[in-house]
Amino acid sequence: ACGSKPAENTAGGDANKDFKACMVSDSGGFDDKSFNQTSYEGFQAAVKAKGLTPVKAESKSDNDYPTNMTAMVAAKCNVIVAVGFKLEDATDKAAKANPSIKFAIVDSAPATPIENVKPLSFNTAQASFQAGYLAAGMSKSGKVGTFGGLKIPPVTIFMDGFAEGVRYYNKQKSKNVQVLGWDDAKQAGLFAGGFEDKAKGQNTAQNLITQGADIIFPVAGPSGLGGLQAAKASNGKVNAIWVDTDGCVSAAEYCSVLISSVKKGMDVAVQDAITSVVDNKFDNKQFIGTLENGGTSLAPFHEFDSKVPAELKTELDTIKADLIAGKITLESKAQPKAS
Amino acid sequence: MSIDTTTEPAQVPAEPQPAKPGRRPLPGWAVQSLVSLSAIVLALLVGAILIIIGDDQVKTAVGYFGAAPMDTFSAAFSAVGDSYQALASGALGGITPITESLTQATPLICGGLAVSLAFRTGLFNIGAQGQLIIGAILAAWVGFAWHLPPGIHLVVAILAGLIGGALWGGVVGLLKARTGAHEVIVTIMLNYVAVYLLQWLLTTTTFKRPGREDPISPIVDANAQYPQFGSTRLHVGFLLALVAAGFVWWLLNRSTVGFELRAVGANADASRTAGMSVGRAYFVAMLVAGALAGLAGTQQVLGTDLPLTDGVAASVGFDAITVALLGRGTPLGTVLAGLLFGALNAGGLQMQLQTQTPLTLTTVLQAVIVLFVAAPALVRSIFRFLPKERGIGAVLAKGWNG
Amino acid sequence: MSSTEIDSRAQDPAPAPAVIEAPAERTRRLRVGGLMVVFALIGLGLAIGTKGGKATFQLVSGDLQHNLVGIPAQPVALLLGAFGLVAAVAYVMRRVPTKYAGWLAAVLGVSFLGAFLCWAAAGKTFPLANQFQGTLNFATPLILGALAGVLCERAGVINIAIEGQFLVGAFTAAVVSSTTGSGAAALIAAAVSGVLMAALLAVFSIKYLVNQVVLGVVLVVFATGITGYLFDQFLQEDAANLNTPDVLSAMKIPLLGDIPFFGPILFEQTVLVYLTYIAVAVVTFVLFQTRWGLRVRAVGEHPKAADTVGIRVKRIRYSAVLWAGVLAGLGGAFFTVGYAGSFNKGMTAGNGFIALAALIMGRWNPIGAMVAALFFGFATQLQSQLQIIQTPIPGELLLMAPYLATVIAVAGLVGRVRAPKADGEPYVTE
Amino acid sequence: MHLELSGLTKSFGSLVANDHIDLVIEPGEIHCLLGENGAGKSTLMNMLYGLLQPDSGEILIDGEKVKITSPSDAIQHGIGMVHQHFMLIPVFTVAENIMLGRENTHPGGILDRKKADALVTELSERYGFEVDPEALVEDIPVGVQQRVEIIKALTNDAKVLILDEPTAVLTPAEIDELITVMRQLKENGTSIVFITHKLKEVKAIADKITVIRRGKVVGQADPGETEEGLAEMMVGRAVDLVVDKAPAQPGDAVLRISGLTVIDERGFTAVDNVDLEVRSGEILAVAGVQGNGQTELAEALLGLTPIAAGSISLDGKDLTGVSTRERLDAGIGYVPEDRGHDGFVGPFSVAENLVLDLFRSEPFGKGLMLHTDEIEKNATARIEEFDIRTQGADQPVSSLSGGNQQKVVLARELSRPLKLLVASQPTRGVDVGSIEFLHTRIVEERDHGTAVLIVSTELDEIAALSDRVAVMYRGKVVGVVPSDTPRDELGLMMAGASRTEAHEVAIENPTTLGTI
Ligand SMILES: Nc1ncnc2c1ncn2[C@@H]1O[C@H](COP(=O)(O)OP(=O)(O)OP(=O)(O)O)[C@@H](O)[C@H]1O
Ligand SMILES: Nc1ncnc2c1ncn2[C@@H]1O[C@H](COP(=O)(O)OP(=O)(O)OP(=O)(O)O)[C@@H](O)[C@H]1O
Ligand SMILES: [Mg+2]
Ligand SMILES: [Mg+2]
Repeated sequence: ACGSKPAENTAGGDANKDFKACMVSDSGGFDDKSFNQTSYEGFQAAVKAKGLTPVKAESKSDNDYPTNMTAMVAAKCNVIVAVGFKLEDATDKAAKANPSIKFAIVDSAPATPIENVKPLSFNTAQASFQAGYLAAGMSKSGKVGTFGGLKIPPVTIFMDGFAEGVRYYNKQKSKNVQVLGWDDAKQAGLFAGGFEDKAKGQNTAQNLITQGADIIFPVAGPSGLGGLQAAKASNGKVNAIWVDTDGCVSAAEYCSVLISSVKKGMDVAVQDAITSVVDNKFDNKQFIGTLENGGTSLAPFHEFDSKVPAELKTELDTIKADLIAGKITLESKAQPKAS
Repeated sequence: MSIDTTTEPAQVPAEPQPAKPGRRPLPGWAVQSLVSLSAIVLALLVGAILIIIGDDQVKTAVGYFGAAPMDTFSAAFSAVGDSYQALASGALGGITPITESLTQATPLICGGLAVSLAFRTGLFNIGAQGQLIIGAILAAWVGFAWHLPPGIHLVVAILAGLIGGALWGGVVGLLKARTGAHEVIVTIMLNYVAVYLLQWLLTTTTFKRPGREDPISPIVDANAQYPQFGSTRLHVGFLLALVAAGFVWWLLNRSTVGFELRAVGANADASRTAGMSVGRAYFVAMLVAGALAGLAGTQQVLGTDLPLTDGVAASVGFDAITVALLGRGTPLGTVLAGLLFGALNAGGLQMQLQTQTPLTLTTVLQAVIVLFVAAPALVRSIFRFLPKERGIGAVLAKGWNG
Repeated sequence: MSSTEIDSRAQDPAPAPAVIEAPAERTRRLRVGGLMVVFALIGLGLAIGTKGGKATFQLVSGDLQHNLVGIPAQPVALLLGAFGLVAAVAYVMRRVPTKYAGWLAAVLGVSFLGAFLCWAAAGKTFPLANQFQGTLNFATPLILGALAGVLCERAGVINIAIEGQFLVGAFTAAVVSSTTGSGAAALIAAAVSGVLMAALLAVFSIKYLVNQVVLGVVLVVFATGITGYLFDQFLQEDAANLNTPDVLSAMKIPLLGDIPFFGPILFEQTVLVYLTYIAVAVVTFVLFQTRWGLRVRAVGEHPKAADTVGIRVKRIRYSAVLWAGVLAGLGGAFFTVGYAGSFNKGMTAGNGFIALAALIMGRWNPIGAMVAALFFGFATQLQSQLQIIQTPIPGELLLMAPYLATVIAVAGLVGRVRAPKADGEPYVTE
Repeated sequence: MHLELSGLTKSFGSLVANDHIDLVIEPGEIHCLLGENGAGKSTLMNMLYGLLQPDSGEILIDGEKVKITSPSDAIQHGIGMVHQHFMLIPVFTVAENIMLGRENTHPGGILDRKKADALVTELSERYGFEVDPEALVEDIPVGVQQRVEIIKALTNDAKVLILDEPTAVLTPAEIDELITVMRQLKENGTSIVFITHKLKEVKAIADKITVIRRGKVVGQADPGETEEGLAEMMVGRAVDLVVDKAPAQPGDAVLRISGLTVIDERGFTAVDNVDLEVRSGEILAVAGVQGNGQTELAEALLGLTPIAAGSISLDGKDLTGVSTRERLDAGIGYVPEDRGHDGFVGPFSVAENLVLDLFRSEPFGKGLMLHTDEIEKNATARIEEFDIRTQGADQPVSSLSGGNQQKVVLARELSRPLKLLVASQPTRGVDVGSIEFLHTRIVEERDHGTAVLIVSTELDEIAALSDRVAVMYRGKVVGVVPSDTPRDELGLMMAGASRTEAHEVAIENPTTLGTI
């Protein structure tokens, strides 16, 4: 490999080079195939678009949050984005101590609003509702399945929406599609017990498949990828719907079994939040990602575009409109409350 | 208090060795310091290689190596230099870094003591993680659900943590004493049970933060928090860790109970013959070890503004094993090893911040340091100038049979 | 009476079997028996609480409409419960010759499980075939890891590093499969990487006399760090080329695969699972029937004795640890190419430590380790299935169940275990 | 084979264990090596067998210089060795132990177990041993284990056979058998190096005797030399082989055992309904072949082994079911049979081991506090009193020689007021000089009015110490006899004969050692 030395790359926009944009992950790390990763993508997009100086800090454990937050403040960041509800305490503390720095926090909202903290929340139950409806419409066996990593609201909100979507489908069509793995009334269901063990996730999905589910909705990060693997291994009998990101992009190897994904628009929200600070338009109003503002959405069907009946697509659009218009209301308690 | 991390494990005292007269130009501890120092140097070399192969600028420069070979080397040098400079400044470069290092070291020391104490009794305590979790659960609960006057609240919360850890450790000792159940299996399994217990509790209204659905507890009352030193994150828990180390030293070397524990650890049959109760020793050792791990748990929830979450134990319980081993099972050694690891953790965060070096590098560094410190013969075969150490470092656990 | 007669008696002072039970034996009987009675009563209690109607069991994985057997849940549960109670009581009362007492425990185990399943599945369908299938899936890497441990520890080298070997094997298999597209190459590479980790274990413990417990723990940390670092720096950036392994495909073995019930479960698997069966058989055979195995066990029990008969102790230990590396590396490969595809950080999620527990629970015996691994796999799979069919048992408790079950089994049934005598002791010669 | 060791030297650190040792072993001779504990006998033989490498000096076989760097070299040169500490693998069968290292195999390295069994059977028949090839070594008595060791050494067709203290665990009859085998081998031209502390055996079989002291050859002796003469050469001073002891003046029974039954872990009756009494001021010796229940009897007395039936009382106080600690506190002193295993904590210092069962009570401890200065003081006194050869009270006991380790154990037990001393094999493997000292101390203890129970397989020891002898066989006490009972008679009782039977047979068939 004897190329020539590349010229110094100064072409990119570095209009705001002395503006420091900073991000702290939670203990899942930026490679969690989930909210850290997606948020980070939005962060990168903002940095690129505005020519900012990026500083990122991954947390290996809960112990690292205060340390990383302090380090960010010390690094003279202009805006600090914290990812995950576990960082809330550290964020609130840093924000109160440093009123000149702007903060944004993903998936959490301080109990009482803080002047310089913008909470970014997402009502993914809405898009999950669509996903449930879609799954019910696509299921041949009349059974769809879901499982989570841990029984925590950021996970169960998806499962709630999904289950409600299926129920709505049954009501509309007088069908009886069953949801395996989650009973939203009892708030009880199937969990892999963590987010790391992919093999366990796969086996968990396999158990749903054995019970007859032909569409799997795994909400378990890397462990959930095992669910996609289980679908892939079924050779077309079973398909899946991914969460957080568009699975056809973030886990492209599984695109062939992905009907769609429930996108949680953390990337856009984070990007917007950072941009607003650069542009001096920051406010501390809680952002709630909804179908309406695109903060959550159903991803394109990609390879399933031709397989999803046009009628179903139309119905999904109607549902979206109804949800936005408030004609359909969701019950999930995990939905973010506007503060 | 200033600490030179690089020489820390040096002062780890050797276990009593049969004194063999002979020409020895250097005292044993000096030889050990040199070996430990060399081990750290070697580990940093290994780390440097990893930094170089992972560095983007180096990767780019290698791409046109033929055109400008020096670029590769200068990129490599600057990558390594920048990283290690960041590491050092993050660990020791001023009051804040040093207090950060000490804060990080605090639970590692207590956890390490929990493992060490069990080791000296012939038990391999893989369960510090679980013991810590239970300790943290109880301490946090007392901390936020009870409301007591200043001082008393903290003491009660600490006691709750100690009791929680002691319970979880004691079960292991009890099962081992009564049924012979191997502590390695039981501690591994109880770690998982503790994690799931914690996850479950965090979904209950008792533990959930009011107004929140997330699995996160309230932060403990101010009354239940360890007082902090000035504006730093360093808290009184650190002093407690040192006190705990002193206590373990006293227990092992100056108390009748410790005499019994050590005897059982070194030769259970002879101890039994001498009228000691081996089962009781196992129970007591695990009870105290659990309490020490529980103390580490209190430091997590009462010390550093952390609420109770499913990640409250971080990986302290497992790092504690490495710390104990690096400290050769002695209290002083454990403290020094804990400080070294704390410094590496704090420095690693800074290194990531400044040079984007992943935190996993710190993990590799820690492993390689322990590996070399444990193999003085290897270090010596690389650095030929090192004098010969008498005897090989103390052997902690001889095997599964105690 | 002649002197020779007396002499021949002196040669064999082995006393006659006792009529009275040894106190230790009695304690054990009461402990195990007590536990058995408790379980029998729980089984009976569940049987009484069983809802009416049928419990349906699916015998062949696949469409849930077919291959079903329905049984009247409560009567069968009651029957099994009563059966278990009889077995437990017979055990406690010493109503069966000691030789067969183990069978009573087995009878109780099976009837308890049967009653439990009737209770859980009353009015529902329980996929029985899938239960065994999942058991095998969970157990496969555990078996390979535990076998690796057996080989090492039988030779006198403690192996706590199984988790580390798993991680490295999983990582290597994923990368090699992604770059070459060959499953065989991936398995070979995983085995080789397992051997490399094993070589670290061997050199540091055998040559540099590092305390083996220290070493094992450190190697796990090292493997976590190194695979994590390489993942961060390379796989993460170029996942498409480096982290898209092909999963091995299942191959049905003719004839064997057609055996009813167990055929499809056991003999429609990937080559890695077949390698696991072979490994159990081969390790058992080699360890107990071959020259090398005899020597391995000898150096693990009493290396000096082996040395005095001319055996190269260190050489045998090296070979055992390195062969063990092959098994552990393959066990790691299961997590990527063997089952779940792409690699992610820390994906072995403590399975190596469970394998370690299985090895100890199985008393350092390949078959025992396999049984322990299957036990754990069974419990894990059962909790997952029960979460789906929804029983009154809270899900959180179910998640803990496999671990609690292991503690109960170890404390109640396994009791004291004895490692190879020289396990963990380096052999030093002048 | 003509074997010559020339100028062999070996040091461990600053200790010169072998100092320019020259030794010639002629074909077909039985060459005895004598020396105190730690004189360097085993070290010398280990160098010959390739387990240790000499610092200097050479080994010549049939005049040719050879290098022996490992046991396999030694085996190839026709050297076989029975080691002082058993080199058997307890969990292996006899056949497995014997085939280990020279396994017959089918193709593919699969063990040919039939051949191994046949070999064991053949050899045991040739030498008149009876050994079951399928038995697990840990299940067979020590005497039989020793035979397995010997068979192991013989299977190599060794030209030189080294026997390092093989008789420590054998009965007189078994020793006799071994002597016969040695003679048989000698006739076939095998040379034998024989190490033992028992002078009677030396006199019975040696062709040549070499005495080693402190790592140097101090001279050769003639088999005709008296035992006292040999002992003096070994120790370097006159040794009293007979303990001067006044007749016992027994008082009341201190220890009462009745109906004691112990079932071992394998479910066998180890101690079978034993009744015994030991009175204050007397020494009762329990004689018997190892593995006939003495160990379990002693352990049951201390509460280390649970008993299935019977009762134990000390001074009228019932001790049945009481913990070991309470028994020790009640005034029992205990010297266990296997000192390394049960007697001391190897890594602990001499000082700590000297208070291993005393550290809880004053002056060494009070409540939780340990008084280390008192422990040091005690150590200084005991080291002085018992002449323990150590570099200091903080030296780990594991680095002391066997005789000195034994002194530590005995010093500890005798340093507190006792009602009963139970001592198992108090002088096993200990040299004559130390034996003399240890015996004297035990007799002194008796004279202070302590009841003493000695378990020993050593008839010399029993003769020297005991006031009465109880002989055990298969867990039963076959008889309690006076201490002057002839050794052949005791030997027969140890093989299960009743006293009268033994008396008759002993007169008809005297053994080699019995007549010396
Ligand atoms: N491996 C070793 N390391 C250090 N010193 C040793 C070692 N082996 C033996 N010695 C020392 O060498 C000396 C000779 O020991 P050796 O075993 O040869 O004695 P021995 O004559 O066989 O004694 P015994 O009659 O007790 O068997 C002793 O002082 C012993 O402490
Ligand atoms: N590492 C060591 N350092 C110092 N001395 C040692 C060491 N290893 C062994 N020895 C000494 O070597 C001698 C010979 O060892 P060996 O195992 O033969 O014991 P021994 O004295 O013969 O004991 P016994 O009488 O119980 O058979 C012992 O005296 C022991 O104390
Ligand atoms: Mg010797
Ligand atoms: Mg000896």
